[in-house]
Amino acid sequence: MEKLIANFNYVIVVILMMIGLWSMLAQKNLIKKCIGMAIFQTGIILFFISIGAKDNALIPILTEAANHTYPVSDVSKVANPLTQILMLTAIVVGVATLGVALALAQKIYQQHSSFDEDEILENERK
Amino acid sequence: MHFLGYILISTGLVFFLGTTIGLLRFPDFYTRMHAAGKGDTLSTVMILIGCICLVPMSLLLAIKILLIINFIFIGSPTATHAMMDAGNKAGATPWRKDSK
Amino acid sequence: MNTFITTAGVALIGLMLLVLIRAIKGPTVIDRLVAINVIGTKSIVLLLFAGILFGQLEMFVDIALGYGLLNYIVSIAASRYYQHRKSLEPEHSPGGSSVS
Amino acid sequence: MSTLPIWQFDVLLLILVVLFAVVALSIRNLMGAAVVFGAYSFMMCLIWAGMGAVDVAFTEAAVGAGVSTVFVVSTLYNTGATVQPRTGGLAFKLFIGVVVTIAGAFLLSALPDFPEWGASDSPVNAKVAPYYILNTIADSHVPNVVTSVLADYRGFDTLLETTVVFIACIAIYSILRVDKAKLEAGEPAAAPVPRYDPGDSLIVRQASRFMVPFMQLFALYVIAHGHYSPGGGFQGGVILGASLILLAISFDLKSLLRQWSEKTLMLLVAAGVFLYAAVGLACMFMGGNYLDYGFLDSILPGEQDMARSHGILLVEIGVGITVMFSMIAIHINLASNGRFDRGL
Amino acid sequence: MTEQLPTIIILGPLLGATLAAFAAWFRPRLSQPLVVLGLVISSAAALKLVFIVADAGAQEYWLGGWSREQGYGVVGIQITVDYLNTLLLAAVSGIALLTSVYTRRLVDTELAGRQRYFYALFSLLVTGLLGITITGDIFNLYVFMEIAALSSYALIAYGKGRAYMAAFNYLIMGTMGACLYLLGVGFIFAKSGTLNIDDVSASIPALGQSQALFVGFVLILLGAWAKMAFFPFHGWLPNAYVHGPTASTAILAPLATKVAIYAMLRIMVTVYSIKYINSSPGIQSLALYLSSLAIVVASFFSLTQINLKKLASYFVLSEIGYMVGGAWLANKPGLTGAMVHVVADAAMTSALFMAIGCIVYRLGQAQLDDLKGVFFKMPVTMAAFVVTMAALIGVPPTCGFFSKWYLIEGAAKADAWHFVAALLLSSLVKAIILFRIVEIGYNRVPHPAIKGNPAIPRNEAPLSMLIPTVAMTLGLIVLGLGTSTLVNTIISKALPAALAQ
Repeated sequence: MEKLIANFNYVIVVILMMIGLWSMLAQKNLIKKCIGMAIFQTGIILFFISIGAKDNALIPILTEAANHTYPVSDVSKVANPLTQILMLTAIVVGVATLGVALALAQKIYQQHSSFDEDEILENERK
Repeated sequence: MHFLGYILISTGLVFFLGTTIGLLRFPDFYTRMHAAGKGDTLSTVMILIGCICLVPMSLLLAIKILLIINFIFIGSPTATHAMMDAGNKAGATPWRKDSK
Repeated sequence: MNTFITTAGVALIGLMLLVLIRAIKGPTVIDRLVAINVIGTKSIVLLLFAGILFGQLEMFVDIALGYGLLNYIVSIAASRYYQHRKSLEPEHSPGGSSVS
Repeated sequence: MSTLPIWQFDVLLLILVVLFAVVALSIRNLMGAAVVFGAYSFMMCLIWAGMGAVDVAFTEAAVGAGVSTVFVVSTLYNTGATVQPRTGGLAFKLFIGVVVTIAGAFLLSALPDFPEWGASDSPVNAKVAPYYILNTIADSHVPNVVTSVLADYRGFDTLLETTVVFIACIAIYSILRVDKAKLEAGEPAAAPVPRYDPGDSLIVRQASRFMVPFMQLFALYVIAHGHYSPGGGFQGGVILGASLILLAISFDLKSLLRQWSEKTLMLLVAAGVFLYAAVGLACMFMGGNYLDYGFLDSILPGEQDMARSHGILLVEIGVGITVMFSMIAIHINLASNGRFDRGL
Repeated sequence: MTEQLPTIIILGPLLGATLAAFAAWFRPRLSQPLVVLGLVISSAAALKLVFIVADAGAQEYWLGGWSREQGYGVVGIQITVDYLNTLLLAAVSGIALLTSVYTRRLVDTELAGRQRYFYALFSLLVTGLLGITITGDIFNLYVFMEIAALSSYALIAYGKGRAYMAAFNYLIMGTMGACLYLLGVGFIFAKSGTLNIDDVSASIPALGQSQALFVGFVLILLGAWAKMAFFPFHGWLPNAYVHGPTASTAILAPLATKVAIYAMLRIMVTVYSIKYINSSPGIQSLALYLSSLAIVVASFFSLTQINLKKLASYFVLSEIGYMVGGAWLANKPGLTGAMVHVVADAAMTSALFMAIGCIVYRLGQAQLDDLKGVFFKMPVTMAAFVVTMAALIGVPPTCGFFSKWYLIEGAAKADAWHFVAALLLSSLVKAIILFRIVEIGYNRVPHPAIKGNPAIPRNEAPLSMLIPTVAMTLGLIVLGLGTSTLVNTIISKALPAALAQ
């Protein structure tokens, strides 16, 4: 139980992942699927940022104003930059995917006048 | 100076409390908009000025925060106007005393 | 000072939770939009609080500035939708009024 | 328990975020879902900032919350779909729910195995990452560690990330763009686009006209100052793009397209990627490995470390160009359903 | 210059794509030659590297010059060409080169007026696939995966009509796969603290029995399975390949799934290890049963199809079962078979889809009933088609036979008799289908050589399509004859030493 509280972020990650995955698979509405996809992605981003977080650390910009000296004397006082880079990439990839998904959704709506997956599949079977 | 900061931030929070109550309790869209538009802008600006007073900072930083305040002062009422207009055009019905 | 800022921040988040109730309840989208706009503006304040707590306010001001600008764009875009589309279906009960 | 001062916010914000996610998915009106989803991203941005990930917060605010919400709204605008009808299939939803719960339980089973949240001696924080913090100044003279890792140590990732944006742009273009012949032959739009009423937005126009120059100035500052403060090519590029998107929204698409023709936009999107790749090639011709900016010291001012710093600036500009024009082109495509005439 | 070769493999198609995107606005006809040029450079580099690797072992390349630092591990991004991926690199770039030549006529007719960015997207897809194969960094692999995925969504969506929905489903499944993969990478990263494949694999044994690593492994596996359309996640593939334009499927079908399988192999063999797989027998037998099931189900469905393209996409599904099963046998012949089959199947599928493309180009559609007399109309194409089918069935001098032999040997060794049965069943089904097509295409019409019967005019596909098809088909036989050389000089060295008995 203590572990659960200390790793609260991971629990939230799992919850967000479940929400996202569920709506990607179970929701019938294409826009909702897209939103679920984005939630899934942010869940993963939360995971990465959480594993790179440090107690009492300052942001990874080494300015003199924050009493950083060159070279940095105590690495544990600066937040982890590596996970942040990875997630910058993931965010941008996420928005690119979202854009393409929305473009496809527009085209589908143009054909079927609906965002509902069942209705679209029924239309296509005809 | 610090004292002023504390007072401004606290007042801002009180105004935000008013906004929240207004948003929750007012009966229709237009009145809620009224609460949100005014209270929100004022409380944000007050808290930001409070931050300037509270934290020792360089001039450039103060100017940046003033820039934010400037944007909020222009942007927030414009957004409020746009939303109000949108609500009006989209046909949100105003509350009357005799409607339930 | 940090204690005060932390308290103020927690209070702010608490009030945001209350505003979220309006976003959940609706009843129309435009009501949600108002609530979300308020939450967005308050997030700027929270960002500055985070900056004060980290002791590196100058780094967070930039984000807050960008944040405010994009919040404005989102509000304008969403209200443009209704200005042009001119339809505002209340979602739960088709015949229901927009009064909560 | 942690002593991180921001800890108190973190739990509250995380709960708020989950609430937003649930609300965004349960609102039946799609516009409402889109708007709440935007707020969800803004909350996420606060969480990143709280954990000290300022650059991620900035990107999330600009890309995740700002631009992608506008994309969703313009898709809805073009289709006119608002209310999602209630559909059945409860059994299927329950089945997926069970599957997802099992997956979640499986993920949680790994929880005791993780290093504690915020521990500075966990493998992630102790193995490779300290190198960047200790050596960024000596290697490339960039105080913002994120920028130096982004554009230098892991510059290849960033090149590919820019390529992803480029691909998204041309993919959306080729999916949506209706060619002129078909437009004249009268291919129907996804939904009848309402007539634009120019008289209805004087206030919005004036306010936007006032704000756009500031936005652009700020964005250029973000790109140029990315070495010393949060920001860089992505964030600056998105804000530059967003400023023009704001123009397009508050005026109309035509006035934007008069300044930036379709051809110019699409060429510039490719130009940014090309600039990035070409900087890498230049390093190769100078005798180094691909993207080894240190070898540019004979053509850029300064010693190796300064050459790296300038190389980073060059590639950030490339990233900025691609991202800015991709965002505009994607918005125009999505907002006008590929017709490039009028839209949100 | 040879030390720069690994990066040139990637840069060829990447720069080709950007140049093609420029050319699309000035000289649209120039897009394709630019892409071909990029691919020529890339495949020349890949071919040269095959020889270098066979002689001198793995070639490492450090992007940005950031290599291993004392006490920290690898700080930059590494790309590696070693025994495991060098053949696939050559195969991917070579097939992409032939396909880029092959698709020109198809694009002009099928996508008339919309082809502006086709070749740019084509080239970017190849960039992504080559990148997945060459990279030595698990996060970089994710980015390449998304590059390949995004461009393939667009390529499928060129098909219009039902292709949009197929592409959307593909996008949802693909993103889910990529996200699961990324989450798995996160789990590994949290425990090992590094992203470099060599460093990760060096640190895994020290971590011992770790639940997080196991969950990460399963997540990566699920992600790769979703990407490669393995059995429970296969729903998107047939629709996408049938409704997508022929020009796009000609490049997607042979390469996209194979590269995902390579990614799985890389994670299994290099990052984790065969020992790790052997120590988790539950998941191993599950994977084996699933692959047998995949083969059986796909074979069954392919029997009921009347559309040639759909038939071929079910073949792709069953071949995926071969490779996943072979990899999960986790013994020497099984893994050898899987590795050979990845290359062989890329070539076979490519030849198959090229032949189908030729038929579609001339006949306009690909229903089985429309194939009447096709053997007389397009004898060369159909000869290529029959050879390809023979390879898929596993008839001796072609490459399909040898890889299948290794797979069966491995399965027998691991006592996975259900897998042997599934393999034989699938060969049988393919033989049945081949005879059916021959029956329709050859026997249903009166033989034109006999006097009195109406003559059927020869109507071959244009040479720009026929030559790549024939070249690829001959390649199948050459590959088959060279299998033992390849296995001895390259593939057997890719296997961990622990396996060599």
